[in-house]
Amino acid sequence: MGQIENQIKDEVTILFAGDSGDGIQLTGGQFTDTAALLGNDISTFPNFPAEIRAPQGTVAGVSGFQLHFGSVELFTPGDHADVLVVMNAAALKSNLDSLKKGGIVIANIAGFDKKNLRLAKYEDGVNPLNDGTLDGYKIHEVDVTKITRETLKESGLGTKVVDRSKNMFVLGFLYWMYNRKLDNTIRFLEKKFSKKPELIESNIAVLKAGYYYGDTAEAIASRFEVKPANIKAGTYRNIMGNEATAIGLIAASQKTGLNLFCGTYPITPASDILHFLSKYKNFGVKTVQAEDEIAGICAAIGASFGGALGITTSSGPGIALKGEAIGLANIYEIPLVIVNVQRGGPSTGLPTKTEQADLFQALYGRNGESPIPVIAAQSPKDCFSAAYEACRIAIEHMTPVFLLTDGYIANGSEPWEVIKSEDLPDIEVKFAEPREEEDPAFLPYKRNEKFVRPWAIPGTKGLAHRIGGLEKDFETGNVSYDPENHERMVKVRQAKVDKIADYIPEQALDAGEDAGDVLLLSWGSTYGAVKTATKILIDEGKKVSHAHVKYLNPLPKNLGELVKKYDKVIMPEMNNGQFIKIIREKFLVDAIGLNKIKGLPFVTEEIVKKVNEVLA
Amino acid sequence: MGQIENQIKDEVTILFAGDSGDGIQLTGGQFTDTAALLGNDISTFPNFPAEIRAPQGTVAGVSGFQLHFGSVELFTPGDHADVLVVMNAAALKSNLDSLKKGGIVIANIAGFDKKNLRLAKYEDGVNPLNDGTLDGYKIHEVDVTKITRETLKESGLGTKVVDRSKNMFVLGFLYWMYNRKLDNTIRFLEKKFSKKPELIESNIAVLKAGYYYGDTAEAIASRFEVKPANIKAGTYRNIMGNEATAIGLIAASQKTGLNLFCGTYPITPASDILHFLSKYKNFGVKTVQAEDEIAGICAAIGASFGGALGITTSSGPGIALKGEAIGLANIYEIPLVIVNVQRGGPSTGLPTKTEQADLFQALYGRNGESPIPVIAAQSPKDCFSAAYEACRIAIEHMTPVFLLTDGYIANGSEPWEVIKSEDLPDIEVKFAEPREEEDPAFLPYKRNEKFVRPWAIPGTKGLAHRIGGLEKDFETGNVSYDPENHERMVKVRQAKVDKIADYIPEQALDAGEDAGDVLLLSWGSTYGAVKTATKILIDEGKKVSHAHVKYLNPLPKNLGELVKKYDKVIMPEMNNGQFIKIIREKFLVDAIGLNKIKGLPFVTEEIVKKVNEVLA
Amino acid sequence: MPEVKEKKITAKDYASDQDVKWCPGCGDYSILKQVQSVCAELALKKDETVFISGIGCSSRFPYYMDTYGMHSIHGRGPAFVMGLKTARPELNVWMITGDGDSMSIGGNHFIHLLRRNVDVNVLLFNNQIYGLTKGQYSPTSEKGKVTKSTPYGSIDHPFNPLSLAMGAEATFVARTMDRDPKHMRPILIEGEKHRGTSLIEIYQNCNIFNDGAFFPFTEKATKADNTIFIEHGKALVFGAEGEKAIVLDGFTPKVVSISDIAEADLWIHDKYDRVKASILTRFFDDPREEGALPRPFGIFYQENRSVYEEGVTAQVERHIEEKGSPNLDTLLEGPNTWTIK
Amino acid sequence: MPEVKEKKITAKDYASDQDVKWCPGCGDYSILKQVQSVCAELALKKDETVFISGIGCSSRFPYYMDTYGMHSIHGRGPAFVMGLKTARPELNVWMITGDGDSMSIGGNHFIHLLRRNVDVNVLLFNNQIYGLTKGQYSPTSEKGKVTKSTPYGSIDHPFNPLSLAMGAEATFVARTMDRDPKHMRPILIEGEKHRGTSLIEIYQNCNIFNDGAFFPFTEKATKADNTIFIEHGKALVFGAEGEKAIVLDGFTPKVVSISDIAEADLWIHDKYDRVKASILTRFFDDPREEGALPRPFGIFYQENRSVYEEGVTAQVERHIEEKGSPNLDTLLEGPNTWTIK
Ligand SMILES: Cc1ncc(C[n+]2csc(CCOP(=O)(O)OP(=O)(O)O)c2C)c(N)n1
Ligand SMILES: Cc1ncc(C[n+]2csc(CCOP(=O)(O)OP(=O)(O)O)c2C)c(N)n1
Ligand code: SF4
Ligand code: SF4
Ligand SMILES: [Mg+2]
Ligand SMILES: [Mg+2]
Repeated sequence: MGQIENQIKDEVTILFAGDSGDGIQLTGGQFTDTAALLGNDISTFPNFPAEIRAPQGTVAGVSGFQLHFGSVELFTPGDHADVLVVMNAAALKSNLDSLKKGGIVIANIAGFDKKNLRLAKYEDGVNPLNDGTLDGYKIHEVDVTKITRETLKESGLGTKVVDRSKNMFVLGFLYWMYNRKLDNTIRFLEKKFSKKPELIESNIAVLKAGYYYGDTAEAIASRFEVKPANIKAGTYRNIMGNEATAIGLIAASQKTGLNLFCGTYPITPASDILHFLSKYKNFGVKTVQAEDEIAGICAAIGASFGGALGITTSSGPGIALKGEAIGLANIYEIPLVIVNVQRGGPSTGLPTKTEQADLFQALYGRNGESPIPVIAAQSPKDCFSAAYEACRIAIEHMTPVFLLTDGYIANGSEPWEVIKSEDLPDIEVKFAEPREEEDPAFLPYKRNEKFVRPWAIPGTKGLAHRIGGLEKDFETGNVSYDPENHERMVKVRQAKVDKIADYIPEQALDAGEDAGDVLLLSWGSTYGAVKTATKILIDEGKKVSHAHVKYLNPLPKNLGELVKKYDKVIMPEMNNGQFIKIIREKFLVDAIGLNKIKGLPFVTEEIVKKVNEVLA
Repeated sequence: MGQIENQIKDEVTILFAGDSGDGIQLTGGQFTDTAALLGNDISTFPNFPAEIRAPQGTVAGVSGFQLHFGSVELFTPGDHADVLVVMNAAALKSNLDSLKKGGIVIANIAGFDKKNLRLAKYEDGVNPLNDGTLDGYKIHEVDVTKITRETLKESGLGTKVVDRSKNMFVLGFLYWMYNRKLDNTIRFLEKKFSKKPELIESNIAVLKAGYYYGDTAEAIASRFEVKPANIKAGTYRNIMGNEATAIGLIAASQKTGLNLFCGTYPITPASDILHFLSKYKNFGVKTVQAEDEIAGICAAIGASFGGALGITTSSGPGIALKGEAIGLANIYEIPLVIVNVQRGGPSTGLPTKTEQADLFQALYGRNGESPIPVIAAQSPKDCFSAAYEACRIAIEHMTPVFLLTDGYIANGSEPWEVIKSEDLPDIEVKFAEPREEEDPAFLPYKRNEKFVRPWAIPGTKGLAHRIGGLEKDFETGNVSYDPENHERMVKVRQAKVDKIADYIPEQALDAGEDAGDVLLLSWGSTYGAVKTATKILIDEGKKVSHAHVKYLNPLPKNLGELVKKYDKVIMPEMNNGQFIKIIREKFLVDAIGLNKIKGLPFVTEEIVKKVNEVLA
Repeated sequence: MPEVKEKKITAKDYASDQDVKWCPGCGDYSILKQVQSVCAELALKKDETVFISGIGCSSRFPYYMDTYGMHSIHGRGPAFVMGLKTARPELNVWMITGDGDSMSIGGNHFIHLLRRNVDVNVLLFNNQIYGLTKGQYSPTSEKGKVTKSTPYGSIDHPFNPLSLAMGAEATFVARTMDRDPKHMRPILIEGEKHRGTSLIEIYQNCNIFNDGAFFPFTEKATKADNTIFIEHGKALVFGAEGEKAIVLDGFTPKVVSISDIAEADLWIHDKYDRVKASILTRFFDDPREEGALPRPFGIFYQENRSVYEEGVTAQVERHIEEKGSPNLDTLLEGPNTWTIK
Repeated sequence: MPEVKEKKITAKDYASDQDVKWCPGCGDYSILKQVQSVCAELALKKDETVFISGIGCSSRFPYYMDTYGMHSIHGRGPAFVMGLKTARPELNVWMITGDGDSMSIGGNHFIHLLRRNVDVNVLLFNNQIYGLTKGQYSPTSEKGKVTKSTPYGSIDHPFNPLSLAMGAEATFVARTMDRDPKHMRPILIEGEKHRGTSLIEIYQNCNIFNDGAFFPFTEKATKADNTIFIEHGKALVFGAEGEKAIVLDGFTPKVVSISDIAEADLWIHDKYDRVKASILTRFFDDPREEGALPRPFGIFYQENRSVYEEGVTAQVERHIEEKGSPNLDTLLEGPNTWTIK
């Protein structure tokens, strides 16, 4: 057979799919790390089933990991896969849609036996590998299970253990396909199994078997090379969104010298923030897994009252429970960061899927006039700066702050240029000073030029004072039922939040001219897809610009001016239209929504298509 | 002295004020009933202190009852009082602002002794009765306490008991002033004290003493007469808002034959709905005072699942706790009425004061896309029809429905023409029919032309099915993680709510031409003040119209068209601007807000003033 | 005339058409099977039976029963039960909950359900872990437990669910385990028969995140020495050969060799005795510790107390008797009217 | 050199400048007075003391103390306490709650506080009614109670707060009453000394909505026969002349005449004995009933168990010892980096 061709590619998307038990996430993670270390730009998107271990072999049990890597800058995990790796029939069934026309399928044929076909609910006698389903794709079948077992037949390990390493075969094979070295993964295996040397050996053996299989099997005509990306010089690491959020919070606490206190309750997809934070006790981080979300936030408020940096994390249904306490934090005027890793709703909804439908809940989900700043992260690494910035605003403006991320970026990962602690922006913390008896009375609600009241913590001499949820006097903070005072307080709480606009950057364009036919106005995790789409449209010569809003409340001061310079404003959101309502209301522009509510992120082409429709 | 004049008045506002323990609410209530029985139109506004019994004599402890009665139609309890009755110095201090220039003050001088002046925080030696404070008013001083004691000195009753009847003196005196008969109150006393005949006697004696005092004391120059109002012939009763809500709910349950189940938790100012409902057990009404608001709503959902009419009632902070469960009811698609008697916020806020700041909470206060119909009541009696209509929509459209009232109309009262049960609109209830084994499978989420799914209650043969908070398949209702299905479900839940617009009346004008300079667009309890203001403005020749929106979600289909016909749209709200955001966003009109956030209802002149400013 | 025999109902008839999606090997399967089989044994009417749950792996249970069902929100199951039973007292209601669902977020509803004594069978699947959210510790996890959220070990002193239930006025308190279906069945049946809230704690193995938490009690090698099966009217004896017994030394329970004591001195289990039942719920030692008391399984306590929803219904009925049938027109009219002509 | 004597701190020093706004005659006044006076007696530092409450009449308490304070939201006091104490273990924290606040909406936080054993003094003002919302029944109201929300009498079986606390792993359980300041003071002091959650239930008269609920225990004519004051190491005797005693007949407590029994047979109160303390919490009869057991007042139970926030702090400290001081740059860098040139 012919020689193996070596094709150079700018970017490649691989989608690994298999049973929850197949080690798909680990495989994807390893390939990601290796690609990153080689200097590719990367973007990943894991996709979990809702069940812990849904019955093996079924569509419900399929776990996926999509990885986009390239020698060019990337902002999404890829619209469609170039290569789809499937460990069983169910994985093929549920992921074939995501494969590019003409793409490569690598199928573990052991996963297409009668039993697996039945579990995947193919009709009797039908096998997608040979019934024409895959016409137009390049199929490569391997009996991964068999080869793995053969590789390890001398190892003395049980079948169960042996079978568990079959993901290494796939990984080795893909390393071969994409001209990668094995050392990073070998190092990883050595560390992971340091206490079980027999597993180091066996896994490396299978990894190599996969690699050599590429060399010897003659079925694959091409290998591919993806050169290092031409990205800014510097030191990089790979980071997941939830991890970035956790690190951002810790960084803010370290930078300010405040102890971090996180009061929370587990919920998908936010739990990992707790898991990360709870590891860093030596940073003075205290995490409390409370009895419920209400206790979590109330504990965080209690800690903030005591002078800690109070944090609470959750997802939609848990945030719903916090509404009353958020109102209290609002009237207490105390620092607090509320992280909502959004997921599909309403109600329990789609716990493992992504969505942006909790913006209104953040803005309005409690009784009375209770304005709260809202910041949204735009990508896995941006979770760091968004979290850090949320802390800054909470502390400097004495207010609860909402940080919105979502399942997509929380579990996704991308390279992140390592930042030095000294390069982090300053955050000003000032506790109220002790007071002697002869000093004038302490006024806990007297405001500074930012309309911010003092943070007076227990243990400070002479500042004993009481705060509560009843309306309070404008300066003393004592309970006040006075009608004029109430209106004044409602207005000043609003003014305090509005004033933050003076302390955040003006809205910049991400791409395009500062006037034109279409402005794509996005927020949150749609960033990558919209950015990529804008690039395509501009390259096509369209007069399209892109602005991405990070500060959802208060809005950047120049935003109204900015949006009015375009003929049309298109607002992609993974919800039924929320931020668009704010823009329409505030600026009276007839913005057009582009809404996707499928528990999945936008793909670039959906955005390109919409813009072209509007332009037509 | 000269003869006592008898003036005819179209309308009069009396404000009774005194200590919480002074029987102010009872006095006001009696005068109201008597005026109503005579055929006056009336409107009342009680105003309680936040404490149960704040220290006697202090401003914090003042309780007020404002009563507006007239021979013309009335829609508010009056902007300013013609007569202010004060039982002590604190009552004068905190209510003088509400008295018309030149109005009458009736003061119990026993309440202006040194102790009371001090408690009311007047400076030493200052007495507002004689320091010029009341210049320009007509003052009438009576030593109510002394006369009461003298009247009853032979009664053998203790001083405490005697003093408690001093409100009857005031009532008697006002009956005299306004030419009223005593019989209604005498009948009331006979009933109230049927088990303590000595109290019947003593109270009647003091009541009469007050009346005769008017006859004999020569200080008051005029008596007044307010003729019966020229209102529609019919049988009337007096009704408070919370009572009207309760009766509306019971009426809907009786009319449909569904049992009423109310799961709730006490909170001011909503508790009275529970108190009323719990009395009507013979109507099959079951009330559960649950352990908290969450349990209250969940119990109501459970009852609805069982085929009852599930209701939950609360106020702002309690509603905040219900967000997660409301989301569940939304995805369950099950009838449920959520009553929010709004009060001053945020947080605990001003529990006994009124506000309209929970509209956004009703619309958006939960995670995910979770649209819910919202109806607002406009006056005490309108609470009946709004509650009834909320039940109709909940049942016919299988959805949770928000009913918004507020502290102002919940505690206020007005006459209400008695409606016959047969005249109540029909409400269609259809439980899904039993199914035999051979019948096609039951599809719990299959929708009718209104996009409404069947209500299949336990105990029905062959309809066993499961519902849950996870996203469900479009027809079977089984758990579905399918991306397309999710989007379809989000859209159809929205479409179902939007569709309700086909089953509600189009928006009508309350007054004015169907185009013009200004449209006053109001909702909820501002109705009376806006209506009265509009009348004044139209009488002045201004091109002003008034539309009052009862259905806040979905909006009446013609509303957009309607608002666009006016040069300016002014939207009065007792919040910092909420409904206005909806109108601006939906119709892109530059509506102007008129906002009052003082825990108090609008007075007419505030609205007139604003319109004149805008017109200027 | 020959009797027409109805087709005998079987456990399978209670299985819904949905695929069961717990992890292979999960203890939940065994409980599902026993419940279905008990339903068949008691021939419960599918159309009049409702399973209600909160959120958690265990709380997926209702989807697998071919009865009416509500999978609700986390921790609030008892409130849905209370509402449904109050509205429809004639229904047969079961509640499924986990240790996180009932002891953590739902603790308050749980204790209020018990004090109200709503007539429902509560199956508390205790796996001492949060399964569905992938392995955080729960309020029943032992102190020091290393989990995803407690990488250096948990600090909280755990609840003893049955002891808490006793303090919360429970009227039926029992414990069984996933791996002993023969023991589970009669407990389920007694629970179903009890009028009021029947609390049945079921030790359930989560083989993914907390495998073996109960092995000392469930596995052959250790079971006999670490467990004691209590039955009303029977002595507290245990051990492979029934060779050990529990006696009270004052108020302190002690393990003795059965040969060392007179029959009259044996502790005879009396499920109606609150104090003794309370002591039994306090048999809660770590089985790995020296001198640990065996863990009891069976019905600890039972009390006959009025049922909440019956009280509500009785009040409605009494009120109708006293006040007569409702007349909507009278209500609409109110106590005081006047007429304008 | 003469010692400079500091001005002696008095109860008044702990009073804030706010007017106290409870109803005249409310039992809350007496409790406020005792707390202020105990603060003075123990010379608690105002600047290091925090009073935290939920919502209710009783929960207005912090406004009246010249210390730091949080009036929070209904039922959630324990969570604020847990957060504050975990962040700042050195502070002296008191929690004020009502029977609605702690037993109804806040029941879950309450029991979790107890099991975690956060070091806080919890004063539970039990007036068996919702005061602030003007008179609905509470979870401690007796069955059949007629209130605004139960015009035909309540149906729910009430909680026994101390029994619930025992079931929830409380480490300090006591009861006192508003009308016996002499009894209240030492209990408050003992509670303050206890390390862990000190639960002190205080019977408090709401003279507006539930006047006299505790008169059988608090008023002279009936007090002696209806109450028993328990003290560690002392016999359970009561009655105007100390003429009656409690003994246990098996597990059943009985009232006997002191002259009828030998001293050795007296029940000596042992606050460290969980079983006996549990039995004592079950002395919960309606005093108007024939043969009612007297209601105990005093410290029922005390246990020395590790304190939650200390565990958290210890873990942090141990971790710093093991891993060294935090280095933010290392954290930012993560385990794996690569460099692009
Ligand atoms: C309001 C809310 N908070 C948190 C969650 C996330 N959550 C789902 S199940 C669960 C705990 C499950 O533990 P358990 O009740 O013991 O059930 P198991 O899975 O172990 O059977 C949590 C925290 C949720 N679904 N809703
Ligand atoms: C979330 C919420 N629900 C309800 C209320 C209304 N509320 C205030 S205090 C209270 C109960 C008070 O009873 P208790 O705790 O016994 O205190 P007390 O007034 O008797 O001292 C209630 C229901 C509230 N403020 N917040
Ligand atoms: S995670 Fe544990 S409890 Fe949940 S299904 Fe799997 S084994 Fe069962
Ligand atoms: S209502 Fe009762 S508890 Fe509240 S302040 Fe008045 S007397 Fe005290
Ligand atoms: Mg569990
Ligand atoms: Mg109370």
